[in-house]
Formats: sequence, structure tokens, C-alpha cells
Amino acid sequence: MAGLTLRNVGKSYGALQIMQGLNLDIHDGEFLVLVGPSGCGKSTLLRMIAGLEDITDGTIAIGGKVVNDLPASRRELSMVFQSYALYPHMTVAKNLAFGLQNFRMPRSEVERRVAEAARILQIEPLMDRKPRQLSGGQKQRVAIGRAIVREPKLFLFDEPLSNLDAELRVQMRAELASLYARLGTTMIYVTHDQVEAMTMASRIVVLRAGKIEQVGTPQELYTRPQNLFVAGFIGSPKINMLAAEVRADGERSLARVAGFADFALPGLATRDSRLTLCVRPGALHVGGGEVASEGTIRLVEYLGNETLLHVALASGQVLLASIYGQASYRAGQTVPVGFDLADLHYFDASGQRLEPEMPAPVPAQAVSGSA
Amino acid sequence: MSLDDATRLAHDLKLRRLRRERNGRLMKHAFLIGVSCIMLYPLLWLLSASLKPENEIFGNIELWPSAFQFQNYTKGWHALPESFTIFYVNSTIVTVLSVIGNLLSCSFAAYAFARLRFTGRNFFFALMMMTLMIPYHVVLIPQYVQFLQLGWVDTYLPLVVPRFLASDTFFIFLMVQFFRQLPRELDEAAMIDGCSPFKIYWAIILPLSLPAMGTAAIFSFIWVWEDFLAPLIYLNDIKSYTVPLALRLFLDQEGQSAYGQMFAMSVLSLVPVVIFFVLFQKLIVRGIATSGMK
Amino acid sequence: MADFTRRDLLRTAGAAAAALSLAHAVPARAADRAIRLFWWGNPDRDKRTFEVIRSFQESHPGIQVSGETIGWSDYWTKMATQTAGRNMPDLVQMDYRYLFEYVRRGALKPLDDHIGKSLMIGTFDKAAVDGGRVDGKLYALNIGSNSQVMVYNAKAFEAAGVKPDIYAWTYDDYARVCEAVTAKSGGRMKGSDDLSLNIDMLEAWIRQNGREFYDADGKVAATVEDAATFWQYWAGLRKAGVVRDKNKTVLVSPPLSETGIVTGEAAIGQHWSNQLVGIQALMKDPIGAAMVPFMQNGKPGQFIKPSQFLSLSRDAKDVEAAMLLLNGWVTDPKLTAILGMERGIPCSPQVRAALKPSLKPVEALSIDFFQAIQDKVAPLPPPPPKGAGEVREAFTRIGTEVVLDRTSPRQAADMFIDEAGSILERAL
Amino acid sequence: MKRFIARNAPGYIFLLPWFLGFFLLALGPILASLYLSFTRYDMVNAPRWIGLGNYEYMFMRDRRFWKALEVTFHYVVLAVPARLVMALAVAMLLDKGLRSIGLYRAIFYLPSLLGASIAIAILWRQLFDANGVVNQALASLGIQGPEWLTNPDTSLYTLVVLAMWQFGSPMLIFLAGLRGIPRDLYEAAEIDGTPRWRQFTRITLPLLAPVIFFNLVLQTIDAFKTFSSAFIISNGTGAPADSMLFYTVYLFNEAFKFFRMGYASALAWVLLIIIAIFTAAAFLTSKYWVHYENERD
Repeated sequence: MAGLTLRNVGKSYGALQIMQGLNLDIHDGEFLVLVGPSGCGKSTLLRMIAGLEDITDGTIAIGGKVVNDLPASRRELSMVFQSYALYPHMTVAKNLAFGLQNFRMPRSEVERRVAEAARILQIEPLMDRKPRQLSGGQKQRVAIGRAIVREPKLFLFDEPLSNLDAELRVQMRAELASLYARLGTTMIYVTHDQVEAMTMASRIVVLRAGKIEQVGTPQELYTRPQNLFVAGFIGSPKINMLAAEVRADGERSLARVAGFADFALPGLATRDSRLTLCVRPGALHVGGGEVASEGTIRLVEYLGNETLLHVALASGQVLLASIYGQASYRAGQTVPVGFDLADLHYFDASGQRLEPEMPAPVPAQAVSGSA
Repeated sequence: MSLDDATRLAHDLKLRRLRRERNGRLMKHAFLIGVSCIMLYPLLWLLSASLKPENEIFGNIELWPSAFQFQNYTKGWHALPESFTIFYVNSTIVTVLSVIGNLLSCSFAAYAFARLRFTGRNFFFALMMMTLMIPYHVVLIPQYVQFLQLGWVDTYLPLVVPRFLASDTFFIFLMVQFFRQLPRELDEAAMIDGCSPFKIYWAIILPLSLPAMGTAAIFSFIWVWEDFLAPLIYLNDIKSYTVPLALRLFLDQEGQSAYGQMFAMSVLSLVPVVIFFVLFQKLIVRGIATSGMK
Repeated sequence: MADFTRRDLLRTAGAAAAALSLAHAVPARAADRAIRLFWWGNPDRDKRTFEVIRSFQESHPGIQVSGETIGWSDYWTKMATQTAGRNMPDLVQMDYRYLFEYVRRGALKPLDDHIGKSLMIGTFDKAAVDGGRVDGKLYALNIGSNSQVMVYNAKAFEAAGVKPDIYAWTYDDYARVCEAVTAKSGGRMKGSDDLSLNIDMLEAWIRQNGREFYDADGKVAATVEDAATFWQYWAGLRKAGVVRDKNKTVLVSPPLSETGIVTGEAAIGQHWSNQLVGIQALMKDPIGAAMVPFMQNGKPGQFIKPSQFLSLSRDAKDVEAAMLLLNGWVTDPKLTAILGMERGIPCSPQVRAALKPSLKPVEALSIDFFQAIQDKVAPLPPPPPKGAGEVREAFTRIGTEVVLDRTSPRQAADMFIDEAGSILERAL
Repeated sequence: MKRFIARNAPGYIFLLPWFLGFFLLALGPILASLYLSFTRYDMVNAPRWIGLGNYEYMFMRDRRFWKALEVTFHYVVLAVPARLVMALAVAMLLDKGLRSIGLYRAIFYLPSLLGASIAIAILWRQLFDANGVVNQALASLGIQGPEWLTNPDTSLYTLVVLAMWQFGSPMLIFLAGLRGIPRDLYEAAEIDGTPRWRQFTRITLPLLAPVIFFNLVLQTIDAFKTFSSAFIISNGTGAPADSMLFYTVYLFNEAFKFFRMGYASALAWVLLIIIAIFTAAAFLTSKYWVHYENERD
């Protein structure tokens, strides 16, 4: 087991710089998820850690040891690939044992570990099959088995669940989580699915265009997204974003959001006149709120324990509201909609998070008119 | 869709497919047999020519000989100053060594071109392709001079050594195309499993490329076995002649030729090739569909 | 790998071969002197020649002769390669067509200095020996003479009731014979092959017109008129339908078995006297040998030419040993008996006399023919210049256009003489 | 530097045999032939430098050079597609699970085994004779066949037929390639009710593209270099009337019959450039239609 340190890591293909100045500390025993939209460099980063891709700048250290020039085979890590990459010409047993034999492990030890892995993953009946005789879920287990027999310091997962159907994905997610609980080894897990990230990670790294947007626990990311991108990326259903114009009104700053009455903002360390205010669908109140307006329900999505309403404001913007339990709303209905200032996330014109300096003041009832 | 529906649909599909396949199979066989006849004609003709009296070989399109000249075979075997036994041994030595050389050296180079990253890869690949394009006849003489200076003329070295040095670039290109088809994640998985590049080549790429290797082995065998230009230039001693070279001893432009015997020996010279073909074509069939992993 | 030599391989091969058949042991004689002999051939010739080598080595234990052989079509490729590598065998078999190309480029050594010392050919037919002279020097020793011969199907002649004077017939006679044979067979057997593409026939034609194809300076001396009339003559026969189908004509140098006389599609064909044996072997009907037809004025056109030579190459190292073999080849009764007439008619009267008793009928026919034409043939023409080989090909190519009626004989003749000129110019 | 070595070492080590072969054995003769192309060389005497003389003669004065180019191009355009289509069609027939498929495969390869032997030359002459098997077959359909081999207008087609009929090697390569296409793709398409033709264009062609590309490039190179069949069937001359005067036949005759190795070398380099242009074009366009699975760079 080992921690991992990235210092100023960069990657370029010729003149094309795709990653620059990346710094990251991964703690020993952590389940770190790299998440981001496709093309954000998360797989490349994982492959750089694995040693499958050269780094052009900086250093990568595993367990305190710089591994820049160490080939993948000597980094003492294992990796589960999106396509599983099982050796098609070998049986399951051979697939599991192959890596161990490469490290010249005694036969008895190989057999012990393979048996152990097979037991953990419940693939014992499959040991003599070839990969093409396996179902997707079975292949996935074998791929994981191949990773765990090595007893590596570090596990790398490259979107391992993306080829599975939804049901199987949920099941495997749970199994991976319990595997992590059992092994306690450092794991780095790449996915584009923020639900996977939220459910499994001890910490999440959100990447965009080769840059780290935020690192933090799932809660941190959810409750205090550091920028608009993270706010938009983490959380499902997606956060509502409202463009606000700010003007000074004496001591106070007033915000104007299309469709709402102007309201006073808490103290924010910015002089930008255009902010973005975000509110999670769960915090959007249908039927009131400190700041309120009216909207027309365009669509009702009934999800069982919650109901999702798509509410169009007069301005045309559609907001999402998530309501617990069953609600008797119909499409076409006009409803009041609003939010409380305490639930707002504030972002400046460059998309960076702003922390309110004091508790939100009383709503600005005095301010009249709505746009 | 319920499970029952699914089973029924699958069953239906299967029945339909079976029915269509049976009809299709019959038609296919009929077609293939027809084509086979056209394909077999030259061999039958050759066989019949090898059994015909000399004056029936030409002008007479009848396949059935008026009298069977089996002595074309027995006499042909010993018609030349050395018996064909020697020529077969020689051909076998040259061919077997060449096939081994080709498979080893070309798969090495192909693995490098298809899988490894190194400076100048495209440049070297272009150079390699160039050697495929140059008409052989104009390098014949410089090559002869070169081997002469090495003292290799009148030995098998000029025929065998280049093949251990990947001179038949056709096979490199062939293998490159097949290697590139294998999922790269297999190499990467193997890398992480502690494989050196050589181990990846040996334990992953080669076993997964049996169809390509089988194809290369077959071509290599056939081409070396049938090659006569290089043996013609480099072999002087009739005791070292290969079978195709020996076949060239039968014909005289102006004087008496022994066509019947030559054809008889030509028929026999095909036997090892056909045997090799039948043995190695199984490799092609046994290929593993690796690209179906996604 | 470095020690991996042919000898090792041969030893392996030898062992394996010995296991399979007890026949062939590789003689591992250590000779201090070694020469190489290179010829083209056929199975019969190869066996005879290896037998000559064996016999020669027996009487000359100090000399190792390696015999190298390959069929005609590959012979010249290999020869050129070895020449370029300066690795020519000591003695090489030469053909009249290639002799001048090799001599003029300096690939062969003259033999004159050895005559009378190690090469005892004083009693040989002078004309036959002179066939190997180029620019006054003897570069090639005749090992078999030859002449053009019109081979005819004697049975067909008899059936058609024609009895031409085969040593004096004219082109008109020839046409009449063709008509008669064609008529008699109902067109199944034509009178003759169509010889429009046969440059030897053209050469005879030109000489019969009193000129040479190439003059002594190596220039084209033949005229457009010569070529045009030649092609016209054959076009006339073609039009009359008494020669073989044009589609067979344009197939260049077919194997003996596909020539008109052998397939029975024609009663006359042009061949060389050393081919008589081979032709008869392929045919049921008896054959006869006639001279090339004459013009009205009766000037001779054909000549006796060496069919094959042996030459000493510029790369020969042990010239003395080579001379021993060469001299033995044409004078040693043991060797000449092995060789027989396979390469043509020997130019030594003694050898011919020694062979006479054991000849087969068809071999006798060729000797008789050879004797009969001795005083009716023309002298040797001046040796052809460099590029003559290419002129031959141009002739065939342009002649094909005439035969296929894509151009007129006169136009073609114009084109041919013109092209021959420029070929020779380029070859200089 | 150390990194350079570490990065490149495996590649160079695997290429070592080829490097040795190329730089020690192949490159010398190739450069020599390039040098010879600027000389007059009769193979007996030392080559004599004549600068661009050979090239000048070739382009300005040599009518047969242009004829040879014409014949060769004509052949390439006809024979390559014909042979590839034939090979692919048969390979697909043989790919699906028929019993005794091995037998057919062997039978279909047989013509290619005979190569360009003397037997083929004689056989071809008999098949395409004015009264040969081909014309007899045509006559039974009421068609009067031409005199195939001796008519300069048709003789080339007999070689195209020969090329089509000897489709064994591209067929075998196609077969090997078809084995790599996973069955389940077809099964899925079958369930979707995809018609056969679309299965072919949507599954077979794209997945076979690398192999098709290989065959296309190689067959084109081979066709440009066609020698043996043309040489043996035209008796080494390109006859009748130069209608089978393939480029390499012309080159061979210039070199070995007429002792113009220098000129032949120049011919060879011109051919090399022509082939290289075609090959480069194929490689450049391959980006758009050849996709390798999992290829990252």
C-alpha cells in the first residue's frame, strides 16, 4: 500500500499541451475517483500513473519513490481496463496466474492467491473457461480478480463499469466498495459518471481539460463546489444556474435575476457585476421561498420517492425542482417557485465560488417590481 | 419483453436461420463445386500431361491420355545427372530454414512497427516498403557481387541468411496489419502484469496472431519452395540444386526436351507444398476473435 | 552462423540422401587445380557432359572440373550475372547469337596462341572453325556445326505427289509444293509454316539478293526492298491459304512440339540440322531435309554455322587446365565418343569418321544432308555487330504486325530497316 | 539521452534483424542500382557515368518505354480490382461454417501454386487458342471468340484472367482477416433484421479494412511488377506486337538480353517512383477508411 504524489505533472503531444502543472497528493489507503467529462484527461492521467503513457513534465512518486522512468511492469500496481483486456487465449485461471508467474512467484503461492481471488469474487466455477465464454459481468469479475491476485500497492480502474448494463453496474459498484473495505488498498478510479464517483470515493478529483478543478470528499464537492464547473458536474439532477446582475444600493448589493424580484445579497468579496447563483433542485421550493416567482410546469418526472418538476419561468429559463414523495402536479399548471438565500451558491464572473461574509440578510421585500 | 417472449424469439430466429442456412448451404456447395472444377482444371491438365506420350501434350486438349506413361515418373526421377532425392533434400533444407527465418525475423520487425514506439518509426517503415517496390532484377547483380565478395556464392547462405534478417518485407507488412488489429489494452494489461516487451510479443501477440502466422508460414513455404531465381544465380553445383532449378534442366529451346518427365516432376514438386498448405491452413481457421472483447 | 557453409549443408544433405538412396556419394577429392565449365542443355546433354568430366578427371587426376548447367532460357541471365561479378566459369558454352555480344565487350579470351600448342585443331574443317572467329581472332571453338534445314514431312510429300529437287528448289517451287500439299490434305495440313517472322530466312533472302544483312563495318546493308519483298512473298502464300494459321505464326519460338511439322499442321518447317533427331522423335511420319529455297538466279543464301562453341572466359585463371579439357573435348576419342553428335556435327573429320558406324538413321540423315550441302552453301557472313540480338526482336515484333495484317509489308520494311539502324547506333 | 535509449531500446532491438538485413545486405544493392541508373553499364565493362542520359532517352526517345507503361497501367487497372473482388468473394463464401471447407480452400489455392510455370504457359496457349477450350465454350453460347493470345487487342486480357484465377494469396489473407471479425456482431445484426448487404457494408468492410488495405497495396505493387506470367506466356518478348510488354519484361530484356543494365536500372527507379506515389496515396487516404481497433496514435 502506498500513497501517490503528483508534482507539476505535464503531458504534451508535440506542440499540443494537454496537461500542465498538475499537483495531487493521494493518501495511502484512499479511494480516489477521477471524474470529468470525456476528453478531460482523466484516463490519460491514470495511464500516466500506470506507466502506460510517458509524462513530459514533473514527477510521479508512488510511496515516496519517483517512478517517472520505471516501466509499468515495475510500479507494483494493477489496473482494470474498461474493455477488461482479458487474454483471450488463456483460461480464467491462466489469466489470473499470468501476472504472478511473470514475477516468478512460487507455484504454491500463485495457486493460493488465485484460489483466494476466485473465492472472493465467486468465479470458481469459471476457472477453466476462456474469456469469450463469459458474460460481461463475469469478465468484469475476472478482470478485477486479475488485479487483486497481485496484491498491489495501488489499484487503478479505468471506467471498469461502463460496459455493463445498469443493474449489473449498481451491483458491481457495491461489490467494489466492499472489496475496498476489505482490502483497504489505495485505489484510483476513473469514471465519467458522477454517481459512481459520489457513491464510491473517499475523495474525488474533478478534472476538466487537463486541469484539476477541485479535490475533495463527495460532501465537500456537493456542498461547497469551488467553481461553476464542479457545481454543474456534481449532483444529479443538475444544479440550477441563475444569471444575476448586481448593483449597489447604498450599503447593500441588490441582485436582479430575470423572473424574480430584486433581492439583497450577502457580503461577497467581489466587484463583479455579473454573478451566477446556483441552487440545487432539492432546495428549489415549489410554492414559496424567500425569493419567489411564478412558473409553468413543463414536465413532471415521477421517480418514485421523488418527483422532478421542470418549471419554466416567464423569462423562458427552465428550473428543476425535486420534491420528495408523490406530488399532485400536472404539466401546464402555474405554480409559485422560489428559494432561500441560505441555499444559494455564489460564483463570480470567472466562475469561482464566493463565500458570503455574513448570514444572509432579511429578504429585500422593500425592493419593488419584478423584471 | 418477458423471458418467455425472448426464448420464443430466439428459437424462431434460430429455426429461420437454420432453414435459410440449409438452403444457402446447398446453393453454396453447388457453386463451390462448380468453381472447383475450373480451379482444378489446370492441375488435372498437368496431371494428364505428365502421363501423356510426348506428342500428345501439345495441341491435344483431350485430358485422358491415349496411353498412360507412368515411366515419366520413374524415369523423370533419375533423368538428370543427380536424382531428385538430392534436390528434394536440398529444397527442404533451404525452405525449412527460410520459413523459420521469415517467421522469426519478420514477426520481430512487425511487432516493433505495430506495437512499439521509437524515433524514426515511420521513416523506417517507409524504407521497408520501398524494398518491396524495387524490381528485383536490377538489384540482382549488385547483390551477386556483394555475396561473391562475402564468399557466399555456391552456398545456401545467400538464400537463407537474408531471411533471418527480415528480407522478405512482404511478411513484415502482413504481420503489421494483423498485429495492429489486436486490442492495445492487451499489451497494456500484460505490461502491468509485469511483461517485458519480449514477453508481450511471445505470450500475447504471437498466440493471438496464429491466422497471420499461419498465412505467413504458408506463403513463405510456397514462395521459397518455388523460388528459382535466387537459386539460379547463387547455386552452381548441381548437387546443391533445388527442385525448381532441377525442373529447369529438362527443357532445351532448340533440341530435345523431355516435357512429359518435366511435368511428372512438376506434379511431384507440388506434393510437399500441398501437404504444408493443408497442415498450416488449420492455423488460419483456428484464429481467436480477439476484437470482440468490447 | 559464420561456419555455416554449403559444405556442412551438403554433408547433411548427403547423409540424408544416402539414407534414402545409396546412389550418390559426393566425391571429396582434393585437386590442386580446379576449372569450371558452364553449359546449357537438356537431360541427355547433361548426362553426357558430366560423363565427359568424369572421364577427363580420371585421366587428369590433378584437375578438378566442376560442371555447371542450366536450361537455355536461364543460361544467359546467369551468365550475365557471373560476368558482371567477374566470376565467369573458365569454359563457357557459347551460341552464335551471343558470341559477338560477349566478344565485342571483351568478356572472352582469344584462343589463337594455344592453337598448335595445347589446342590441336589443325586437321579440322577450316570453314567450320572460322565460324568462331571475330575480327580475325578465334574466340570460340566450334563443338558442333549446323545449318538451316527445311524439314519436310516425307509422307505428306509423297501423298501429294511432289518431288522437288531439295538441293536446288526455288521459291516458286516452294509455293507450288505448298499448294499441292494443302490441296491434297483438304487444307488440314498446310504446305508450310509461315516463316515471316524467321529472321534467318530473311538473312538467306538478302544474301540471295547479293547483299549481306550487316556489312563488314557492322552497318545494316539490307535494304527496305529486301525486307519488303520477303514479307510480300510470305503474304502471298498466306493469302493463298497454303501456310499455317497466322495465330500460330505469331507465337514466338514455340517449343519443338508445337511447331507445325510436329503437330501435323504444316508439311514444311525451318529448323537447324541438329534438331532433326529431336523432330523425328516427336513424329510418326518420316521426315526429310531440304535446303532453303533459291531465287531464280540460284545464289546460295544459307550457310554452315557453328551451332555451339566453347569459349575461354576472361576470368579463367588456370588457362592451361582449361585448354587440356577443351582439346580433349574435340580430339580425345574417349570423350568425343561420349559426346556423339548431340551438340551438332563435329568439325573434326576423324571424329566424324569414328562416329559414323554407330549412328541412328536420323543422325545419318543429318550427316548426309550436311555433306550434300557443303558446296552449295554461301560463305560465312561477316560477324554481326553489337545489338544484333535486339534487331532480331524488332524483326519479330514488326513482322507480327505484317502477319496480323495491321500494316503493309512495305511500310513494315521501312520501319524495320529504320529501327535496325537506330538499334545498332544505340548499341555502339 | 538515457531516456531516449530507454524509450527506443525495445523498438530498435526488435528491429535489429531487419536493420542488419537492410543496412548490410539490401541497401547496398539498392544504392548501387541507383548509381547504375546514371551510367552506361553492359555488365562486362565497368559502368560509365552518363548523368541523366538514360532518363533523357527514356522520356524523350524511347517509344517502347511508353508502350510498356501503357500496357502495365492497363493491366493494373483491370487485374487488381478483379482479383481482389474475386478473392474477397470467395473468402467470404469459405469463411462461414461449411463442412469440407478445408478442401475447397486447398482447391482454390491450387492455381496459385502453379504460379507462372511453363505448364501454365502451355496450358494458357491451349485454353485461349482460336479453337481452344474458351472459344469452344463461347461458341456453344453462340459467340465467336477472338484469337485471344495472338490478337494484340485481346492478349492482355488473358493475363487478367490468369490474375483473377490465381487469387489464392489475397484470398488466404482475407480469410485470416475474416476470422478476426467476431461472430456476435453478425448475430446482433441478424437479430436487428439487418439485411445481408448492409451487414457486409457495415460490419465486414469496416472491420476488414486493414486487411483490404494490405491486399490493395500489395496487389497493386505486385501488379506493377508483374513479370513471370507475362514473360512466360509471351515467351519473354512481350509479343504479340508488344501487347504484353510489361514494364518489368521490358526492363529485364533491356538488362539481360541487350546488355543495358544502366538503362534497366533507370527504368527500375522510374517504376519505383510510380509505385511509391500510388502506395503513398493509399497510405494517405487510408486515414479515412482504415481504422485500427484500439489504435491510439
